[in-house]
Amino acid sequence: MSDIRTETMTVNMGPQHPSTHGVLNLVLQLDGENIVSAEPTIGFLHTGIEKTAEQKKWQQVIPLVERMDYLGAQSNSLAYCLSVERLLGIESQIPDRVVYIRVLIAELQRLASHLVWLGTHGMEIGAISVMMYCFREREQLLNLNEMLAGFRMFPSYIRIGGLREDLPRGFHAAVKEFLDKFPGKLEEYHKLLTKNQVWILRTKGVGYLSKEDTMAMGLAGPMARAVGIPYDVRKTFPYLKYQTFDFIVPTHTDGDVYARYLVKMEEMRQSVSICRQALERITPTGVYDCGDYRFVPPPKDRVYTEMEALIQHFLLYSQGFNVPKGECYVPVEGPRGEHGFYIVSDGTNRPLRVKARAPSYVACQALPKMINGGLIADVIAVIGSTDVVMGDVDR
Amino acid sequence: MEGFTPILIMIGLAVGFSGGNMLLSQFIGPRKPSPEKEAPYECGMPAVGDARERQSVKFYLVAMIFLLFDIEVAFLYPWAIASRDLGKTGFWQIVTFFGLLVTGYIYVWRKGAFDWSGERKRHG
Amino acid sequence: MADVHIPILTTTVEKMVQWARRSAIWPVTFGLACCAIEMMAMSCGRYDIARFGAEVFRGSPRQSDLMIVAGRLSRKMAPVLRRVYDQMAEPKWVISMGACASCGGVFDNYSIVQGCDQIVPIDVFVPGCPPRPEALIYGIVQLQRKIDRSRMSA
Amino acid sequence: MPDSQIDTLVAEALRIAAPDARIEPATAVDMPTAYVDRDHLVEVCRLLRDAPALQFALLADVTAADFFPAEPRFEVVYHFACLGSAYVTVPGASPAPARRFRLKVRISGADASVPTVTGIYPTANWLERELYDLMGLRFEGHPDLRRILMAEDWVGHPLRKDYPVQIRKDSASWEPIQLSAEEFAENVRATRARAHKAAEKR
Repeated sequence: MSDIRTETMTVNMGPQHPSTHGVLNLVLQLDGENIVSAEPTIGFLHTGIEKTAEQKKWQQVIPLVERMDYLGAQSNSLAYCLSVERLLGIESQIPDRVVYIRVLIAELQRLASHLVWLGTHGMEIGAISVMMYCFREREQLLNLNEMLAGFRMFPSYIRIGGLREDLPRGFHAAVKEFLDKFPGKLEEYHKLLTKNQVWILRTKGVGYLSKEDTMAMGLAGPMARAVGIPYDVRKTFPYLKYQTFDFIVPTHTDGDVYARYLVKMEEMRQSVSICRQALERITPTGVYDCGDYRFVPPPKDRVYTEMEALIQHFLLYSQGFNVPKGECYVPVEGPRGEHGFYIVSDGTNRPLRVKARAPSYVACQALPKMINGGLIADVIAVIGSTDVVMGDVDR
Repeated sequence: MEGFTPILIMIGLAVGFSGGNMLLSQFIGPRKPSPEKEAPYECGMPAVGDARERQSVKFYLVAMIFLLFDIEVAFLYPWAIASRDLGKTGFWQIVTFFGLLVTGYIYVWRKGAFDWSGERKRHG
Repeated sequence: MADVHIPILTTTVEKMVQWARRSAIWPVTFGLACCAIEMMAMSCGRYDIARFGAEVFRGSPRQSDLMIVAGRLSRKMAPVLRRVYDQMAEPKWVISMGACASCGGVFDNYSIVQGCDQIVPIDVFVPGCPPRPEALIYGIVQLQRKIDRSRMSA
Repeated sequence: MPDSQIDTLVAEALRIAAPDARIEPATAVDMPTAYVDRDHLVEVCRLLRDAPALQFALLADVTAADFFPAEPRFEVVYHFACLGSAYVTVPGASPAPARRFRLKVRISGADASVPTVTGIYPTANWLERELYDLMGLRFEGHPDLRRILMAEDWVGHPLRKDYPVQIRKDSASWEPIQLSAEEFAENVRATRARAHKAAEKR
């Protein structure tokens, strides 16, 4: 039966497709349902953010940068602010309270991003109810964002030199209530999916990427940890005092879609424990920025009364601040892997170059290796497991 | 003739409702054909391959096998209605009929006509 | 249909047809960027769009009659948007969701189409970056009100 | 370990291993940095990955910066990361200490071309294609150097400093839908001819 010469059929799994996680185009060569070859085409969401960022002042780039990887928005702005602060040399002046609040926000953002991944990944494979549950939890996380800065997805709460303002009243209680409830919900997802025969048949052994291929393709994140490379930026190159938090880096060895699912689910549990530890170290009110009024706006009441504060406030928002000449790349462990901003400054108040190291970009490049030979249904499972966000790929 | 009125009413309703809807949508629904609209939909991209490519024979085989067993089941309905007065002989007739077809089914299964998607790339 | 004096016929066919079109308006999944996540949040449990009949997000444009352009439209994607719009069955409506789809938003650069009304005719603009799910629901309800009033283009 | 001390360590190791490569360490706030000239780039990259003392397994990023009025105009930047015990590139060797390293190559605006490192780090394939697309840098030896983010028929390289941010050009919203009748007939004839040829071959 198999010696008959068959003609491959070319099909576009195109930009407008319910489960390509955005506008990714895969030109598939099909032999029946088997995929002979797949060639991804990207660029359908290219927004030229890096070119626009070169026209903005340093603190104006934060909203742009958050809209790159719109699921891990706060970890974007965190990575950008860490790089600029390292270049400015004010990293040591950031108080501990701000550091721990940033850790809390980054971990909550990781939870929100993983919930959207699990929801869409489950729905594409057929577990529609998982999407409803995941988005229900995510709404509470978005409520926390709204408490912080009144905006659901892009609160821009992390600024260069600290935070936008102090924590609102009742924030501690709301986060504690979410952290107490969430592990129970996590168990609910485990009950729904982990031993579900349909889920195992659709994901086990599918989209395998060997250890050497994973490292050769530059995948440094949950995809690498799922194949046995325990590399986590928070552990290997600690930033934001992550070395003082105790959490484990979940790894697996199978390297298929099911292993990536297990790794990310365990990551969510670890994030909850990090959030709990961070919450204990944060006092409800206190200092929220580095106090150096060249980079951080002075408090409002002093601006109204003191002349000097008014000048600082005016200078900051009219000219911005100059970053010393040089370059910097401080990566962060984003929801999708190592994520950082390579910043080049020529000493003026506008960046010369802002390049984002996008984990989804290299994951998208590795897609054909995982898809070839599988079935069409496996393509959907693989794209879901790589958690590709097209805003991050196309920038 | 009087025995058939319920059937006729049901058929009339069925045909009437579906026909009526199709007729109504002919007049109500706007119709603006354009070459872009008639072009094959491929996720927004211009169609790459053409639909009239040569398909592998294994799909035709699966279709034929399905047709065969579908009709086999269709024969079961009239038999089921008349099974009481067919009695013992009728039962044995249908059993031999099904026996023949089941042997054909096993033969086709062993020959591998059903795994038309090839071995799925599984790892580990 | 002439208005005969029998009360059941006073509701002209047009009002009934427009009511039917309005109350089951199926959007095609045309999520581009961050607004698509808010569109998904809108169709999930908390801001349930099923209450307004628009819950089913159809994959193919043949079976849908509303296109929500959710996200920033790049120049490379413009022909795709136009083709999907053309391939939608009449009667069809378009909601431009978010500032980027409506006027280019924060990205005034070489790669973003400054407003997707250069490509497809838009019925309702929803502001916001991304607009809250309630804002999008309000946009859809406005569109439904517009459909109610519009004539049945036979 | 203060950054300055790491500077000399990595640069020193490279200088010993690749004597004729002109490596000059540069100062940077976040990780040891070194310039290398264009001809020895591939050799140094292979060394960075395969030398037991270095073992930089991850090529995190290949990017470039355009210092337009200044000459040499472009700086191509490679970010490496050694993952320590997480991944050993040389089988059997003991893991090297986890650290980061940045390699930079200065190239002039006139012949903006750099040898490709796709042979050593396959992840550089798309990263270099993006640089070709947005910055206009050519990479010799790259398997298929074409535009990746912009449309195929795009003119100009947007991320260059002399490229305007906004080009007031109306966007092309129409593309030929499908093959024209002749193309379609031609395709059918071509596939049928291919089929006959294949049949005779067997």
